Amino acid sequence: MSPEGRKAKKMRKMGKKLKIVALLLLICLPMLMQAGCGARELNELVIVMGIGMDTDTENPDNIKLVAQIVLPNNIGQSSSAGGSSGSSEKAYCNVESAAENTFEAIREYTHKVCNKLYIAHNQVFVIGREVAERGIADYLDFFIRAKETRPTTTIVIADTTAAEILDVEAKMNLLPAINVNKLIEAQAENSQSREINVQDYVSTMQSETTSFVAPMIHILQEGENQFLSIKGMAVFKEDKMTGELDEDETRGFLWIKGWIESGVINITAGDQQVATEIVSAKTELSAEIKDGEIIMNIKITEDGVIATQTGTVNLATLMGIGEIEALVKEEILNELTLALKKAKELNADIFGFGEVLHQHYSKEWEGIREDWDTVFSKVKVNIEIETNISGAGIITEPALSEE
Amino acid sequence: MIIVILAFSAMVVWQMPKLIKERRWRELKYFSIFLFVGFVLNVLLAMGVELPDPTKGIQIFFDTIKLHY
Amino acid sequence: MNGNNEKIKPSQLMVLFIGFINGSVLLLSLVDSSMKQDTWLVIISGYIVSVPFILTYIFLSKKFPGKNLTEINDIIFGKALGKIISICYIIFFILLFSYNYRQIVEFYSGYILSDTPQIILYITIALLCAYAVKKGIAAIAKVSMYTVAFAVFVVMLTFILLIGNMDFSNFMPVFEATPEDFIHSTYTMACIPYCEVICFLMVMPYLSSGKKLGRYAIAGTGIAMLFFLVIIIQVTTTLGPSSAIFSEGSFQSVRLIDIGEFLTRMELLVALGITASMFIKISVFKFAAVKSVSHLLRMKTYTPLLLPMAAIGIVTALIAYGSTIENAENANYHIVFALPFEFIIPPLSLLVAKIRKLPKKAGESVP
Amino acid sequence: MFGYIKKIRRYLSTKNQPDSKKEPKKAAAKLSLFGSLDKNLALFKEYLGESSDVIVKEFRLGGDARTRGALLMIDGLVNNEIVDLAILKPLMYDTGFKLKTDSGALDIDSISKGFLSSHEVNKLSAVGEMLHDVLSGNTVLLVDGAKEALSVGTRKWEKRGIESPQTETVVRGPREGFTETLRINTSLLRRKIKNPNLRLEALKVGRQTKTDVCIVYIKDIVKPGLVEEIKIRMAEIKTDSILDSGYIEAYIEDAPYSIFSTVGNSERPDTIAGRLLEGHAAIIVDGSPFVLTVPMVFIESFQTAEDYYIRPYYATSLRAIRLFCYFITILAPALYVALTTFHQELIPTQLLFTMTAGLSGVPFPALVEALIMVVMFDILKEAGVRLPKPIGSAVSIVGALVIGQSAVTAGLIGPFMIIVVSITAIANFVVPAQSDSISLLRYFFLILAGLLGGFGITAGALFVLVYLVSLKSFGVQYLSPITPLSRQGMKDCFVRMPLWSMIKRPFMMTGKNNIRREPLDVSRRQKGEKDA
Repeated sequence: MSPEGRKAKKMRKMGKKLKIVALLLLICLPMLMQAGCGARELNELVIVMGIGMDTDTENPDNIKLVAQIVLPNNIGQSSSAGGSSGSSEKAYCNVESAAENTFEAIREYTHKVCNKLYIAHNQVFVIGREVAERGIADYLDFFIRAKETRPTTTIVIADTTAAEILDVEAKMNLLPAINVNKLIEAQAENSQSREINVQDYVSTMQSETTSFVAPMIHILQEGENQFLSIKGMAVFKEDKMTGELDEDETRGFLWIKGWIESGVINITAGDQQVATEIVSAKTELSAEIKDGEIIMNIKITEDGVIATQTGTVNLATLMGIGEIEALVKEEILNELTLALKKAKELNADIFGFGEVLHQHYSKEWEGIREDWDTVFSKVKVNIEIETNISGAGIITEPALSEE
Repeated sequence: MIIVILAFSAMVVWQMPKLIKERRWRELKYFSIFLFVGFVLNVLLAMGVELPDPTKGIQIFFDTIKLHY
Repeated sequence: MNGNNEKIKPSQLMVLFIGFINGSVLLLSLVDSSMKQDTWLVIISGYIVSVPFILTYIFLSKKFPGKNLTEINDIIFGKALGKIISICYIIFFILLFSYNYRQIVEFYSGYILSDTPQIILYITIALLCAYAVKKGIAAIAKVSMYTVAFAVFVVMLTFILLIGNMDFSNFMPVFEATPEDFIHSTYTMACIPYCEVICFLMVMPYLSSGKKLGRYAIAGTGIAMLFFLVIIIQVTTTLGPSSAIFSEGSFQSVRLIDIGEFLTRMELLVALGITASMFIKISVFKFAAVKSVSHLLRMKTYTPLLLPMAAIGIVTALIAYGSTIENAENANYHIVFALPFEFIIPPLSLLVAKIRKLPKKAGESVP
Repeated sequence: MFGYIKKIRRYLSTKNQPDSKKEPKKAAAKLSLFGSLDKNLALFKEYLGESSDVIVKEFRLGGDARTRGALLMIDGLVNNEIVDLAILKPLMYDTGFKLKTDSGALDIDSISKGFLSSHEVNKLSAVGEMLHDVLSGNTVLLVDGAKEALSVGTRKWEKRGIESPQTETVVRGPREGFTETLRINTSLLRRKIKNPNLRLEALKVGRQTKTDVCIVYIKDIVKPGLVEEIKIRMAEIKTDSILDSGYIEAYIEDAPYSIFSTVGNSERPDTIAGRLLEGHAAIIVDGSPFVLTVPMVFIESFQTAEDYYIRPYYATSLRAIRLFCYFITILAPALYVALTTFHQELIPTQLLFTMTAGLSGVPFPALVEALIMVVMFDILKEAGVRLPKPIGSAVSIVGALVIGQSAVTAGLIGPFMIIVVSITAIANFVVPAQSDSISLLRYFFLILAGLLGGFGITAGALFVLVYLVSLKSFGVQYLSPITPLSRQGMKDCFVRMPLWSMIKRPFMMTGKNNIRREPLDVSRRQKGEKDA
């Protein structure tokens, strides 16, 4: 066969082979498509924005899940209608289901909703008070294990039941779940509470001594409309809620943990009231064991700015500043002592002293670890605070001044 | 099951004619042996037959000589 | 068209080393669960333990230039024994590359495409690697340059984004693990990522020049170790003590990135990086397995064997290693199984080569 | 299955018998002329047939107007003034020249030397050459009694003037483009590179069309062994017709089955000159303004001529945009499908709501929706190109607007899909050199994304990468400056370093002297004059 002939034959041969393989592929393709490779269409998704956990009223040992499901079409209308509260269509609907454990409850939803819940976009876990008191570990376990939950979803403890929290209409954002989330993030401004997410929960649960702390959320009833407000923290022993910190105690707790970002400290200098704003704060926590006794030294450096002052005497003078700094130091000190007293009262190491000890004195730590509860109450704390005021706004003396 | 048959027939169509034309008998022989072994195993697997697990074999072997952690 | 006997330069071999070792990033969580915050120590000690063994591999290949593993076995241990050892190596390679099939498919079906039928993932990976091996080791070496670049980009990006969440006190109770645990983990680390480089003995004949080979090999493994260090630092600092309970630490820590509303969910990028590096690892293993089989059966080219080997690989992956839970526990057996291949036979063959003062100038195999 | 086995058995048993091929009509090339003019004319009539544009002009020549002569030419290919003035006039009117030498034989040389005033005259003996000359625009002079003929260069036909090239328009830089005539193209190159080393080697390809093909290279800069390789591959071309450089490309390229072209082409003389100076060789085909350059590297399709005329920072940003657009136009639809069907958690929450709201009415799954839109885009693109200019642009605008908008309102396609496809459409035209491989890759990735999501895209990308890495074009690796990582090459790859810093030629092209510029000492200028 002359060279062209053989080449032509090879071409035909190759062409034929390609045809056969193409034929086979064609048969495989629909097979693969039809085999349904885990593709889920966007409009089939049941997007869950917030999950609330309450005790089931009928039989108490069940768990009642409240899932806040987004109705995407209504988002279009109600937002364009200026978010007027009068719009009939709400952009979400809360669906409840009760069962033995969380996973069964989640699957229970398929009776009520057309598809499996999609919890990848879940913003917040709201846990009712009774569930918190009964212990949250076994309820959160499913969510930690599921691959869809984001580790950055926040955990909030409702002072009443989660269902009510998730029902409060929000003026600003359309969905209550997002509203709760944004509220917690805003807490950084006045440091009365702190955003705690699933990752924090998992890592605190890992260490035997530190006890878990989560922000509390309350409903304020003003006239006919309700508001959500985040104040104070709930303290957990193992995974059961044992106590609450109010604002000042929370502030003290945040000082020790070094989580203060900004906030207000008001003091009275003589007859004048002064409010200073915390610009930045740094905490160093270190532990020592001196002849068998555990001493935690906390060193806090804080710089602030004079936000406002009453009266006419200008305090933004050199001498005035010194006085204010002393008073601020005193105020921080009493916040700290409040927090430490409450922690000792609840016998819960919310500050992570155990961890600090573990890190520096790992050998002695073996001995202390078992009876940490008793040891914690005997822990001595010495506190060292250094404050400085670095400014007083754009005016050098109050408008109504004496001269 | 059908995927297995389809996949293996695609393999045959793709490789076999080339080997025959270039008269590489040795490669063709071993190709068909390995292909047959793969085919049989796959078919058994597709039919859900519980095949012996090689790692279990290794484990038992190492257990007997007590060398594992 | 199939330039699959193209030569590769030692610098390309180094990049291939990095790409190859980088592929076993998923195994870090194996060590992490037992060592918690001292994992970074184990990585370094694992590297130190593995360096002498890697040097023995290089020295072995330098002593017999241009010969791959099966040939070396034949020369040193004679025809009969050499054949048996080569067959054991082949089984070892097949088990390894199906173990890696298993790894990547478990990773995907566990984390991302959770309800895709696994057989489709297996088929795609098998075809992809078969195609890469058909194109020859030179093509894999060149592709590894791109995968390493992509992996570097991904690791750097996630590290920078996670600096906010890092709190370095998580390293603190240093060296808390029991010595016995420490040795066990170092051995696992040395055995799985580092000393799997034994399969490169099959790649040596494709090297264009042997000079500075030892230095390149050690540098390659060193850079891969740095990779692991960066990843482990990121994991231990962000996840703290909880890194032990997560089945895949490096992946979990990436999910913590939450900067602004936009840069929040990067884990697909990391998954793609991991897939690319594992692709390199699996194709090199497949190359080693197929090359040694074809060499043993004295076939001219190894291309026809590729697809059947892929099929056998899938089957072994499916039937072996039981379920995922068993998989983790199985690793202990896997290390012991790999012991002879990576740690006993190469030094032994060197010893025997010295005793019998091989290679004769003619380099012919002495029965 | 049985047919198959029978075929194999028959294949194995047949021996290779050479099938004889009927010997074609005796090749005209070897025939030589007869003595008498009438026989010669009859011979030509037999070959050229009665086509209307063949002119045979008989006249009497010589002072005593006794010997008969004939002119053979093709009307339209010939410059009539030259024929009349330079050939007919001297032969017919200038008397007083001796036609016959003293030995009585007819002296053709005296005519060519003495009387024909045109510079391009050569003596032909074989009929084949004469035929070729007549067909390519020369005039052949036959004299009664002479065994040879004279062919006079009188080519002149309507040519397209030199215009600015349509495909590679440039903001700054020369605006002349190649035309269909080979000689003009070679002259354009000669004007650009006035260097004796610029060599042109002519070839004739194609049994029927006999197209002139010219290989251009610079002697000591071209990659060693490249020109010989081209010649070997050219010799293998045994086809009837070569109508455009695309034919040649199909025959000489390295990977006939690949979707990536391994032979570069351009319409701009300055691009071709630039590549010649970098060690490439160019192939100019008569009748096609597209000149091929060989070997081609992948990064070449991202380098435009303009990159080298504008300042480096802007050029680098342009190149970055081109690379970015290349990936966008291939991966955008695939990523959209992968994100919406497999990895919904990667979509930011707010965007997810608007997307789901937009998609609420759409009946198709994302993959089918994407396929429809991509096919629609290809249809519009093809319609826009094929229709004459004024209508073409109208069609594409109407298509995009009306179809896009109504598809959304009718709820067939989600609004986001329209955005994704329009981005893909725009990005598609940023890298014109790769436009053929782009549209194929787009479908490839789209289907993979539809089946396996992110994993599918990675597998596809690795597959293409392995293929590209092992592709070679005339001995040079296709992903050249990156794969064998040459520091020199990297200066002009992702980043376009300033001209004066690119001292060496890309090393993969030339072995020997690859210094192309003296380094410029910029430091003195940056510090400013000492004394000022």
